[in-house]
Amino acid sequence: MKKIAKTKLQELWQRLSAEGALHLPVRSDRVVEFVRWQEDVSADLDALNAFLPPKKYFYPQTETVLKYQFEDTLQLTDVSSLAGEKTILFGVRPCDAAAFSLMDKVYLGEPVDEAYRRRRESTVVIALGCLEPEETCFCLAFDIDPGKAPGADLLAADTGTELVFIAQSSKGEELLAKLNGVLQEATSGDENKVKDAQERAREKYVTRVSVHGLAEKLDTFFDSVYWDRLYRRCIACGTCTYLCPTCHCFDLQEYAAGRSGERIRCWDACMFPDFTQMAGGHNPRPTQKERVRQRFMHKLNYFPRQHGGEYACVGCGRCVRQCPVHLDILEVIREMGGAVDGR
Amino acid sequence: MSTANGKIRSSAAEALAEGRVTLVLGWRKKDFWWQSPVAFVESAAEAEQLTFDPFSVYNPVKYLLEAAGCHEKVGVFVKGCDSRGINRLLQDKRLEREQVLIFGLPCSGMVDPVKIRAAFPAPKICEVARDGEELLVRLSDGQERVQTADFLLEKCLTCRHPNPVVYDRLLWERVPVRSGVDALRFARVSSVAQQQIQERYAYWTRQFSRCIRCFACRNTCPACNCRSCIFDQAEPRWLGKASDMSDTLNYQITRAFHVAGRCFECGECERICPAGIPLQELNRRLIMDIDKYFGPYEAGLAPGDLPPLGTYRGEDPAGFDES
Amino acid sequence: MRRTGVFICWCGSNIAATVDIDLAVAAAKKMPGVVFADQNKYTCSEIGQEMIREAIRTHRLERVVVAACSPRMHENTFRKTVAAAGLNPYFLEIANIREQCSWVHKDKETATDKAIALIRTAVAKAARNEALFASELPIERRALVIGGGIAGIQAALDIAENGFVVDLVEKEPSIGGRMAQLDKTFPTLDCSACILTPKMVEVAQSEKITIFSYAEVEKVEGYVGNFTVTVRSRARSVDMGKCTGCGDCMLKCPVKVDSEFDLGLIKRRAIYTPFPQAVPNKPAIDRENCRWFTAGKCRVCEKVCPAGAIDYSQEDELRTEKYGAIVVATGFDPKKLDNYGEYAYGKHPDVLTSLEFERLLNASGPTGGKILRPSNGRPPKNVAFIQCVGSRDKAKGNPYCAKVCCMYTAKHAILLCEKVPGARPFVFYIDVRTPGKDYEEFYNRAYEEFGATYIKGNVSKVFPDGEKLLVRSVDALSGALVELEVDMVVLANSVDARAGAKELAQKLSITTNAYNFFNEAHPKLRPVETHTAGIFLAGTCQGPKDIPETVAQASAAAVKVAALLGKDSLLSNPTVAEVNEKLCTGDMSCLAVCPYGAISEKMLEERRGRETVRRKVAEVNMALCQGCGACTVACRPGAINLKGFTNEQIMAEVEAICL
Amino acid sequence: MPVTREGFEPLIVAFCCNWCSYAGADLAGTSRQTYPSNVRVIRVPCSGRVNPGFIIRAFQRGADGVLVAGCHPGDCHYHSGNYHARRRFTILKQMLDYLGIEPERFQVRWISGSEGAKFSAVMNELTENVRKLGPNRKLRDAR
Repeated sequence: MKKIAKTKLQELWQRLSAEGALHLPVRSDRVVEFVRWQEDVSADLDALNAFLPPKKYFYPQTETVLKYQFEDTLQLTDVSSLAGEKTILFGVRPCDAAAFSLMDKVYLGEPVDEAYRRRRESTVVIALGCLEPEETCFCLAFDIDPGKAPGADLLAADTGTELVFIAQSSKGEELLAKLNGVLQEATSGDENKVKDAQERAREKYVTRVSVHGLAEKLDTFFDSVYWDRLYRRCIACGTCTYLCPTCHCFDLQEYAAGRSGERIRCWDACMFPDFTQMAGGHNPRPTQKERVRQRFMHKLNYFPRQHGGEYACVGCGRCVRQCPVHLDILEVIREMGGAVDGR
Repeated sequence: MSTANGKIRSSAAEALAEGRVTLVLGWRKKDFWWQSPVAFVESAAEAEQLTFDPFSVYNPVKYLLEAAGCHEKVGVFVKGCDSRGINRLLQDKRLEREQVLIFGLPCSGMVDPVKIRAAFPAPKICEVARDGEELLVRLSDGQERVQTADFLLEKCLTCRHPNPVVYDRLLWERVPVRSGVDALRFARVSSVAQQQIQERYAYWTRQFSRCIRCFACRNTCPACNCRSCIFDQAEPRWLGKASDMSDTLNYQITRAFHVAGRCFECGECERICPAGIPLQELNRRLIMDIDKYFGPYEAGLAPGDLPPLGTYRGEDPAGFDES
Repeated sequence: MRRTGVFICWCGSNIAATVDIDLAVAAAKKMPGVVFADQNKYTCSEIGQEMIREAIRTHRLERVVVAACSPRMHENTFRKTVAAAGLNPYFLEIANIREQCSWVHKDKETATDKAIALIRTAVAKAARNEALFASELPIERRALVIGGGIAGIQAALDIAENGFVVDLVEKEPSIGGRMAQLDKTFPTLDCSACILTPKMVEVAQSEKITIFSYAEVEKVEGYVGNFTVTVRSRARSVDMGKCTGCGDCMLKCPVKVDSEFDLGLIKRRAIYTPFPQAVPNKPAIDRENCRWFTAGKCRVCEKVCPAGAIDYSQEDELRTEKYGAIVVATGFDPKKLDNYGEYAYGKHPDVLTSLEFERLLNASGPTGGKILRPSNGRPPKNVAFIQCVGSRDKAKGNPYCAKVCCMYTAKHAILLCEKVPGARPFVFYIDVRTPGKDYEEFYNRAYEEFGATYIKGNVSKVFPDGEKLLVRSVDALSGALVELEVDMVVLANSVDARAGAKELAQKLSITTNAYNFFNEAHPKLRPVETHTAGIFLAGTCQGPKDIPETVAQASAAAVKVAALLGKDSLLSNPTVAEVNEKLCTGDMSCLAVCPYGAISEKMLEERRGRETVRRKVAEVNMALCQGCGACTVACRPGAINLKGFTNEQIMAEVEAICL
Repeated sequence: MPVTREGFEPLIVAFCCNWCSYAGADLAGTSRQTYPSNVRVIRVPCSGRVNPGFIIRAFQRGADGVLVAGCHPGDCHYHSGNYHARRRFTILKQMLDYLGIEPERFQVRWISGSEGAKFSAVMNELTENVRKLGPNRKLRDAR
């Protein structure tokens, strides 16, 4: 366990960036987003939700998966084996860190996605514990402790004036060991401060909804008339899915240029009408109703059914805040009978 | 605002009870103080949930595209900006005037939750309500009064038509146009336009670098009312799915071009953009050019005429070297 | 992928000297879809074409790309070639590697590179070419001629001569037009009426021609071979069936108004024929001036009419008829001189326009053919003729030359000298323009034989000076100030397009130039056609011209009409717009930009779930569509496409050309 | 791409209307009015047929300059296609400029069928101007 005064963070960034490409949350224009650190950039450690979740580092919005060329014969280049630059991701919030574990279930389960695995393994995730919740935070509903991030390689706990670093994996320990010159040894007093901060944070956070037994309840919810009314407000944009740290659907596109080309994988959203559009013209989800239902059923029923009961939601609240028409998962969970406290 | 709510509830209830309409589009309150999404009200009883508060900002007009197909006649509450959206749909032949019963709501501006949050600790805010010229901010530990004008959405500060331009009934007195609107309207555009070309490029690519192609800007826009958008078509693929700057520029240029002369400045594209891209600046730049080259034109005012890019004059000047 | 064959032409050395053909053939063989590529010295030769046909058969080619000269040169040739081998002619694409490559580039390496790119582009487009079929359209074997002047008369006679039925619509109560107002014609000085009236009579007597006088075109719909035209015949208040044309009514009518035909130099009655030789020679009541219609009393004409032909209750009659072709021959208006106060026109009675002077010359004109000063009824001695009044005048008139003034002024000078012994014509001119058979000679006669004085110079002002008129000018050749005392001034006022030409153009969907003269389809090669198929032009409605030119153009238009009406059917251009109803929003942006009125709304019924719903979509009339493609860009969702130049094809070309 | 010898050789894509500008390009050929081989022509029926999407795609795929050429105003074979084009491209060009994309890369010219010399002159001028600007990297896709 080591620590650093918040006033000395520039030194830390300097040091970390020597160990790999350092990315951290930065405020620019109207939003906070994860960007690569440079000399003149200062991190925003107050904002909870970066506009895009850090899933983009393992699962980029657009990536080339294959290159091909026809000369006399077809030549293929598998570019996934090239993925994975040494990266340090600082400031990942516990909810987003928890989302990595969910994403791992998809991309590191069989068949393993090679590019994802390489990126995941070459990245050190430094989580940053939360102190004060945003009004839209509901991580507690999914048993995510706002002060802890067990899946991260390192946890940076905010004790007010200092950040205390706790290694949680061998990758984390390795990195921590390299930061000796910059970080100070933490004391047992610091350990207590961390515990206190985590406790206080936990008290400030509200669960908002309960998802207990929700997946089971939804087994028979597919044909509910609830969906007939819910979807009407949806404008079929991709805000909720693209901003969601756990949404992970993609589309494969060919980019042909004469006798050569690339195959590209890019994010896709189940809210888009063409998401399930088939070449022959048939669309198994013909209206927005089916699409909206798919999104919530996937998060709250299909995913937990496939992955040991874990919901595909971490309560980050991005969709609650950003959905242009306020059609958010809080409302859906509550309507399905999962309410404990609204405000 | 309670009298306003009374008026909209009774108007909606009456129209539904009398069978003049079978659906009314308005707004209702949701969990958070800043959430007033569009409500679909189908009975007089449901009309009780309707509300018009400082956050009833979303334009309900876009929903008419589908609603008008399923209902004989739809009631709709519109602010000034929303009402121009109705004219947009009328001009685009996407709606017939007799398909809608329009309740006009003169609007002195909607409130920006971001500005409220900047002034008050968000978790403590319980309600923000209008009280004359002031906003009453009710907090978990007390309440405060602030000047509404300081907390308005940016788009409302440049609104030239706060009063509905098309309606069957106006629910209350007209409100004055904010002073200084015309000076503000193109201020952001002009400041960018005055930069050097490389700076402009840097500025826009920085903005667009955040575009995640969620299409919220398109989908919320009443001017984007095609049955099938070209961006969604596979052959030819007008827009690559890859999210790189080239295709993001392609998307943004084409989107702006398709609403050129048709954008009625509701500013919803910019307001709801999750990436905070100043889209209204681009739209307004096109409006400036249309005014300059083809004569002053405001969309969404006269549904009977042709939009500027649907017509021409022989003596039009060209925005390029015609030699 | 389509099995594509590429045929690269040397065009002798025209291409082969600049483009490395072997390299291009090798490159073509590697292009997507290409299964055959070869070269030929002259692909357009029979040997070259046979190579294509043979390759189509042996290599089962589905698309053919010919890399050779411009498609404007041989596209049709090769379309026929591929069609002869059983392919749809529109499966052919041309790569223009001569006009747009070998002839404009010198460096062989880069030219070859570009030729390959152009071939690649054509191959990419061809892969997306679809079979297109021309459809057959029926033809209505009846022609409409709008305007009954010499142009309309000649066109109607020639069309009738070819055996087709013609309706001739004339705005005035009689046909005859401007030529009927003229006294003599240059350069032969034969009497205008003497050569015109027989033709007018011939029209009246033709079994094939129906005259609709006092009538105007109200509405035009349809397309080549199938126009539907509504003509409004104005209420004449005279029953044409009963009227014998005796003229008693015109003698007794108490109302006198300025005669349009005689330009107000004399009066006519409210019931009138424009001139004695009118065809039809039956009067019309000018209701705006008739006492019965304006004051509710009189009815003198009714009382005196021996045939009982007066019918005050007549109403305008609308008649709708189908036509296969239309000739527009609506003529011109002499320029109004409101802007030319400096010439004292309207201020002094002895300042006349040339057409007014023409009426003075005419035996049936106001003076019985004597040239007399309107001010005092005495013959003038010195007469100034001012040229280019409102012509070649960018400042306040027409920038163009009115073409006929120099010649008719020479005529006026000659006739003045002939009719008024001792009279002296003075002609103020900018340039004297006399191109035309016997024209220069005629002009020479004016000053050599008749002593007309030609002064090069603009007249700055005409001052009334007691009984006389003072003309002030500068002799541009000597620089000397000229001040001339004359008895009469004749202004050669310019030729304007007929009032209402713009509105008629809109009805007909034809275009006008900036001065409202109708546009021909091509100034050189399609001088009598308009851009709208089936509508032709004759005479001065297209631009200033003299009588021989007018008659020649009228006959030309008639031949075009006859050629069209003589066909069994028309083949439509298959490269027309097409609506993808699935994508169509129905906002009709396409309709707004269509110059041909080829797009209309259509209600579509379609199943949505269990319901049948109706929605509006656009529909293209293939016969009206000319294939410009403006609609395809106006259509935001890309629902309307242009066959032969589809979005898919052009996008493929763009991508291939940039490789 | 055209063969690069020394320095940068721009690629110019020219959309030419069939009736005027394509004929003008042919006439340039017939009268041997040379211009750089950097220019490649796509034939369209009318300047009013040119979708801004085609222009953007050309830039995306590597064009360094794009020209739309049509009949002179008033001379459109289809009455009004070039008038619509003029409005559309006025807007497009201003927008490119506003976004910081060199507007000089996109040109609209009116070239009649009798203006072979003009076609050639415009192509020489455009190629030279774009060569000076350097390669289009702003709209070009990275692939």
